[in-house]
Amino acid sequence: MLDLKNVSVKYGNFTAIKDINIRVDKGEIVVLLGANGAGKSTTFRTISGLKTPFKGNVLLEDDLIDNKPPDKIVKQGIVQCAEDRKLFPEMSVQENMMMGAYIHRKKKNKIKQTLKEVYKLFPVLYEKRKNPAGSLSGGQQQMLAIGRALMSKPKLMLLDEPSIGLAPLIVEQMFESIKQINKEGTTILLAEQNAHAALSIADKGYVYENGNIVVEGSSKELFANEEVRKAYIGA
Amino acid sequence: GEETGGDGEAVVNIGYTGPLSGAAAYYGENTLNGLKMAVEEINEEGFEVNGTTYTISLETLDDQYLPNEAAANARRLVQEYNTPIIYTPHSGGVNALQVFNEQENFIIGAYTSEPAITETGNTLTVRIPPSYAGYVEPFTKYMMDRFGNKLAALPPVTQYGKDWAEGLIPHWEEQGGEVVHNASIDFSKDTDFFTILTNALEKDPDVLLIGGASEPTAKVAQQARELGYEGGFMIMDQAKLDEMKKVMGETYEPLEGSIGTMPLINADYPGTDEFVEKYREKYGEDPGSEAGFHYVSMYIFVEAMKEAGNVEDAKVIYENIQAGLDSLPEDKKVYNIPNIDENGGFEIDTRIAAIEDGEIVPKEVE
Amino acid sequence: MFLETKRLTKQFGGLFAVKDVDFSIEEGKINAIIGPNGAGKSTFFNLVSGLYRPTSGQVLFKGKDISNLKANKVAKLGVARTFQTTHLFEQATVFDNVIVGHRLRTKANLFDSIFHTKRLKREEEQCKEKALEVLQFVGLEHAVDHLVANISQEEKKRVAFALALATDPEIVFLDEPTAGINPDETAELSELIEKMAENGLTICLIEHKMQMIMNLAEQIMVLNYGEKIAQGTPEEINRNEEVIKAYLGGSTSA
Amino acid sequence: MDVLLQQLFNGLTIGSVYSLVALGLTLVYGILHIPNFAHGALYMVGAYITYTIMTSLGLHYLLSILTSIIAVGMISVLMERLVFHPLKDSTPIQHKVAAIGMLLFLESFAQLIWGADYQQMETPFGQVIDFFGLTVTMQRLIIVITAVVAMILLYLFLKKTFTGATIIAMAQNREGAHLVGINTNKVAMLTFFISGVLAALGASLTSPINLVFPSMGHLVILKAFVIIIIGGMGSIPGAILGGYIIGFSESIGATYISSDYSDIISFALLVIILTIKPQGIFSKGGV
Amino acid sequence: MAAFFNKRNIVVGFILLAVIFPFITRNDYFLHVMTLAFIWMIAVYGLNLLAGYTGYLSLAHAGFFAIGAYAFGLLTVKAGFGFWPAFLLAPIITTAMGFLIGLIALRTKEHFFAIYTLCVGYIIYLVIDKWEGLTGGVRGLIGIPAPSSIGPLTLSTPIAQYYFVFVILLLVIFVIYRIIHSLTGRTFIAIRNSEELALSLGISTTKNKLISFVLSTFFAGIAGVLYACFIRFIGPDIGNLNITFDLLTYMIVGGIGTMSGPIVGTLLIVWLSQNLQFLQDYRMLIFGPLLTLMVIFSPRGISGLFALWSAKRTRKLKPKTSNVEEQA
Ligand SMILES: Nc1ncnc2c1ncn2[C@@H]1O[C@H](COP(=O)(O)OP(=O)(O)OP(=O)(O)O)[C@@H](O)[C@H]1O
Ligand SMILES: Nc1ncnc2c1ncn2[C@@H]1O[C@H](COP(=O)(O)OP(=O)(O)OP(=O)(O)O)[C@@H](O)[C@H]1O
Ligand SMILES: CC(C)C[C@H](N)C(=O)O
Ligand SMILES: [Mg+2]
Ligand SMILES: [Mg+2]
Repeated sequence: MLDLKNVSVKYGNFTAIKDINIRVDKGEIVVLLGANGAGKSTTFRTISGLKTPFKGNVLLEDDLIDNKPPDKIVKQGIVQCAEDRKLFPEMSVQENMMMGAYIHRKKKNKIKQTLKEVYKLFPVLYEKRKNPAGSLSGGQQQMLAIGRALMSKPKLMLLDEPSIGLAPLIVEQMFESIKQINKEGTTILLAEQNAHAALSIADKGYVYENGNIVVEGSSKELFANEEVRKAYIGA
Repeated sequence: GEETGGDGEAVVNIGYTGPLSGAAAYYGENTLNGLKMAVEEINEEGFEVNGTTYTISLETLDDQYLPNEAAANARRLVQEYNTPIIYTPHSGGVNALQVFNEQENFIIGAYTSEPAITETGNTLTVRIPPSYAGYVEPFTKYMMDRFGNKLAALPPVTQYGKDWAEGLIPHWEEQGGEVVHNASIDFSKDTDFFTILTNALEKDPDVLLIGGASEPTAKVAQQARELGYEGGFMIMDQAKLDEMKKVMGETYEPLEGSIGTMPLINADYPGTDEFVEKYREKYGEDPGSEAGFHYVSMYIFVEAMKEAGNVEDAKVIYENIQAGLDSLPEDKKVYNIPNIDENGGFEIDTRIAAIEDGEIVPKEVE
Repeated sequence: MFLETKRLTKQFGGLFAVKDVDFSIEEGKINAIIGPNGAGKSTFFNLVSGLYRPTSGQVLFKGKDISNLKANKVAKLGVARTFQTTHLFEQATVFDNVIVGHRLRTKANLFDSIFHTKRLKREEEQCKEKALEVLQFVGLEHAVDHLVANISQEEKKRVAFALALATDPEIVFLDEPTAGINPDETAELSELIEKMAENGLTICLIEHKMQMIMNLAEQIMVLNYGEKIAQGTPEEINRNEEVIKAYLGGSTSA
Repeated sequence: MDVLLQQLFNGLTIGSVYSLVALGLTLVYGILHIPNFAHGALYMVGAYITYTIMTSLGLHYLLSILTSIIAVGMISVLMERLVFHPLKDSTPIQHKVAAIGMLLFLESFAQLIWGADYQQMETPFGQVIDFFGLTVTMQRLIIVITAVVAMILLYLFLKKTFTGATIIAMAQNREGAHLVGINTNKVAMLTFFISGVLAALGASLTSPINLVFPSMGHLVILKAFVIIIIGGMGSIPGAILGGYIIGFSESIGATYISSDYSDIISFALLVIILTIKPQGIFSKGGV
Repeated sequence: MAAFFNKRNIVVGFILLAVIFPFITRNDYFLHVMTLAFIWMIAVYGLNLLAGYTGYLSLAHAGFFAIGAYAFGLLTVKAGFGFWPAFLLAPIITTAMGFLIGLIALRTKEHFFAIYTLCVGYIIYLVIDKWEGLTGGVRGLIGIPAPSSIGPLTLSTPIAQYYFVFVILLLVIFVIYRIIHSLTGRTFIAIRNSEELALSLGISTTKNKLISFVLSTFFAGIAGVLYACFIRFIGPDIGNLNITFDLLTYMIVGGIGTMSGPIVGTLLIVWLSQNLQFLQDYRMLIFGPLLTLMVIFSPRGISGLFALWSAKRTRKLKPKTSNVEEQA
């Protein structure tokens, strides 16, 4: 479904990712692991069209997307839930959600339907639907960010460290939700520091180091890999 | 200002600095149009001084109605083009030029009705239009007779406007009038005159003193009428009744009871008709008095140069202006100017007009 | 206590970015602050270094209340800091960037500048020497004349250190000094931090890199939603249930 | 008492115009963080275009306004594309200087095309209505009503439509807007378009009560800046409220303080406000 | 080629050219224009110190220029001061006003600062315009004395005045150069770079910003005084926003934050305007877009372009340490 072929990305003179190859198949959950600054978010930004690769190609269902603007990419069904959430702080929760459905704005009924579904997934959001997004707690904001992304009914959802700043209980719920969303047909590419939890729900993973992918394999393989265990899972 | 052109003809440079951009540009252009027309006519044949035939080259610079710019321009005109005469159509510019015109030896062709400029003792200033001092009396009399003695003064915030009001007010009060309101209007800053007019009309005046460029002055009058004002307008000489009429929608009706200067097109000096006709043909519109005055003054200066036998020395030319006036051909007399007074002001019989029953009616001046 | 905060609180609108934090830093040691993103760590730094005024509570430096001093006054007392995002002057050389770091120890004023007085010359010399000294200390002597725009991420971090050191501080606050730096270079920067401590400086740093923190820090404070949830040695923190739950991760034991 | 009432109405008229102009300015500032000094020039161009269409094509006043606001909207969009878009990663000083450059250009351009003289714009709504001593001309009534309607429409557009919401969304988080699939270039252009429309509308409405000339935008734009700072830069209700505050304080100030100093009043107001609150009164804390 | 254009040669060349200019020029008018250009340069240097080196764009600059001119005018014309006492006192008055205004204005930042100063500038203009009792309002001030002689040196001829202004300009440039290339200048640049960082480095940003602001008003004041005694007639319009915009144009075209920018920009634009007199009313048709294009394509102005060019040249020879004035 999604293919990154020999992608390199630069910030000025600094190469943040080098010659990366990633493949995500339909229906999968794929996880990106790696330390801070390894290049995970950069990969996401590149897929979303916020950055243009300096080298290499990004393909969505054999369609070249690396030179398309972000809005076109969203229309093609890739939506990102960014690391720092990027919510609209002064708009209400519901308005944020509606903006998430921007690309479907003509289909009012369908939006209502999706909205219901998302509220079912995150009931807190329903309770808070009239509050400005900026007033939510970190965890709630994270849910809102995911909820907003879901509103566009993506084929492929990019989740950049969704567990950041969340209490463990919520983290568990979150991973449950991700599994749920995936079951309902959305392919997921996930970046996580919480490697254990992430690998538990993922089909396969890639491990980043300094902008390179150093290890890749199925979740089982990664769990089994001594280095990966030591560096990211501990013990 | 003597230069020998390619074909053996000599050239006299005459300078002009006035507003060619900014809020007063239209006014500036009108003054310049008069000069240009005269120069073109004169250059057809050239004029002879001491056996040499001269043509005129008009050097113009923009000063945006700013005195300091006028001063800078004048320096440039003298130093670069050696102009014995420099025109400027605003009193601020005249004041600024008077600082150094004697030292640099050039005549100021002062197109301003400000009487003060001829009272400073400057020996090289020629005031072209009549001083507004001449309007104070007849205007006051007409207004008091027709409307009453409560005056609200709303002059424009130019030096000219303020001085005008200050010249009028003492006379008005001497005649038993009362000034119920006095505030100036800034045409370049106020978007709407209602506020200022509401305050003026609150005092229930019989007469409003207004003036400045014709178009905004007309707007002030119009809005005063909208606010229910029924008294008369005393219109300072810069604004022209005929130009105001255009803004009013080609009617004098809202200006009923106004008194102001006689529009040039309605005047009957010997050269007026011919001038108006030529001007219409050339510029496609009616000439205002500024065009007329500039036109005639250019001829006067040329006559003065001929009489003086000199095209360079401002002092000598200046001394011969009276002679020039005397030898001015009848058909160039767009205005009738018999004399120049000892301070350098042209003595012109002031013609004023009032609007009565929607018509321009000439008024006598004693 | 060397530097101490008492019930330190900072509110942004309704949000408590830092709430009732009591923390004390021991002289000559390496202290660390950890916690999830948005926990209030940088805000805490901003409070201590005088960039923000606390909503309530106090900051004491060597017994003196500095809570309401402006940042420049705080710096003069010997408190230096780096920022999470380095703002260096990209188009100038490393050397030119660092020179101004010692400005606070000089007295030359406008008069001196215009008349090129002896004092100015002496102090300029002093600033230059200082700059060279600290650049040497952080291991950048080779890059003194390079444009900042042309040096690596890691070198930029070192320049930021050098700037802080040029102020002649007694305590240095480092906000994520190794963010975006690879493990090898991180190790080198850790060494530099240790070297600073060995030279008698007190250090307080924010980091997300647990391995590094655990090796480096002698004392750790954990913030969560603005509140201090734990404080102690690395071992203690590692065992602390609440910390594991809030930050280190419930299911994994680091 | 009558004067007070009349002056309140005068303040309402002029305040409506100020609000319209300030709205466009604040919209652009809110989204793109550009203090568009050229906005006053758009105002002036708007008046000239309406005037030209009326006189040369003989179109009805209202139709001319319609054409003019679209044309100025386009010019505004062009300005975004050619000037501000290439500068999107530049420093604030560069934005300001670029905007000033455009201002100087447009003014000079207007003089080249239309001359420096005053132009008179006719209005079919010259009727004077007198209610109990209060003088209201039809034109002024139209100014107030149109301004209020335009503001309500803008409010509804921003609040109730998806396209409008994108403008607000982008003002709050540019990248966030990207991520939900909004074409931020389009939104920037749309914003500039609306801003141009509002400027041209304000100018076309006031021109019949005054005149059209190249420097007509100067003071209006300065005051619009005062307004959006008072109202909080980027705040829509702030701009509307600020417009009326300035409108009223001018007309009342001219009556009870001094008409010579009425212009100073609004600037002094600003200086006082910024002296007390350097971030403006309606701004939220923080940086 | 590049070696020939080293800094010292350029400076010496500039001074020499300026010194012999009166002997090569065709007429007094050019001398007049040049003298005026020098006066503008002084004001632009002031603006550049604040906007270019400290990062604060003041749009009240013409206001301070006018304060200087009016202070001088009023002292000589109305208060009966002699030329020299007034010449010294007027910049001091301007600076005092600058100090008071700076205290308040500098509480704001970026756009707020620009707009705040825009309004302050406008208020200054309005006050001069309306306070007729003091300033003469629209009538302006007439009869301001020309520079009086210093001992045997008379300053009444255009050439003498030209040299007089030129000497003051050189002094100003020298002072600015000293400031920029000293600890004070580094401090300003640090503030422009990042106020937060500067603060945490122990720099009192409040004090230094104020110093920079006050200095900039001081130079505006000197320029105003020179203008007043050179033109000898002043009106409120010298405080108008247009003048600020002109100064801004000179600075941006020449190169903001560069030592040579004010000279290059002012000379270029002033002489260009002289030669574009035929389209004088439409000058801005060219200068407006020029300003905008400059900002888009060469944010450092002509001096920046030149620096880039010569840096490219010299890089081939040896790696060069940057100069403060060529920094971003
Ligand atoms: N806008 C930027 N400009 C310059 N460098 C950047 C920028 N954004 C990221 N980088 C650098 O690119 C590298 C990769 O960053 P990235 O954000 O992709 O890492 P990450 O793996 O997502 O880390 P984290 O776990 O902290 O989110 C880092 O070294 C970072 O410093
Ligand atoms: N100037 C400010 N105005 C309003 N809120 C702020 C401000 N600065 C910080 N905050 C908020 O305060 C909280 C704490 O922020 P802070 O930057 O201190 O977090 P942090 O612990 O440093 O996080 P990180 O690890 O991501 O750097 C966050 O919710 C942040 O959004
Ligand atoms: C009526 C005109 C002769 C007056 C001229 N506008 C002036 O400023 O003096
Ligand atoms: Mg990341
Ligand atoms: Mg932080």
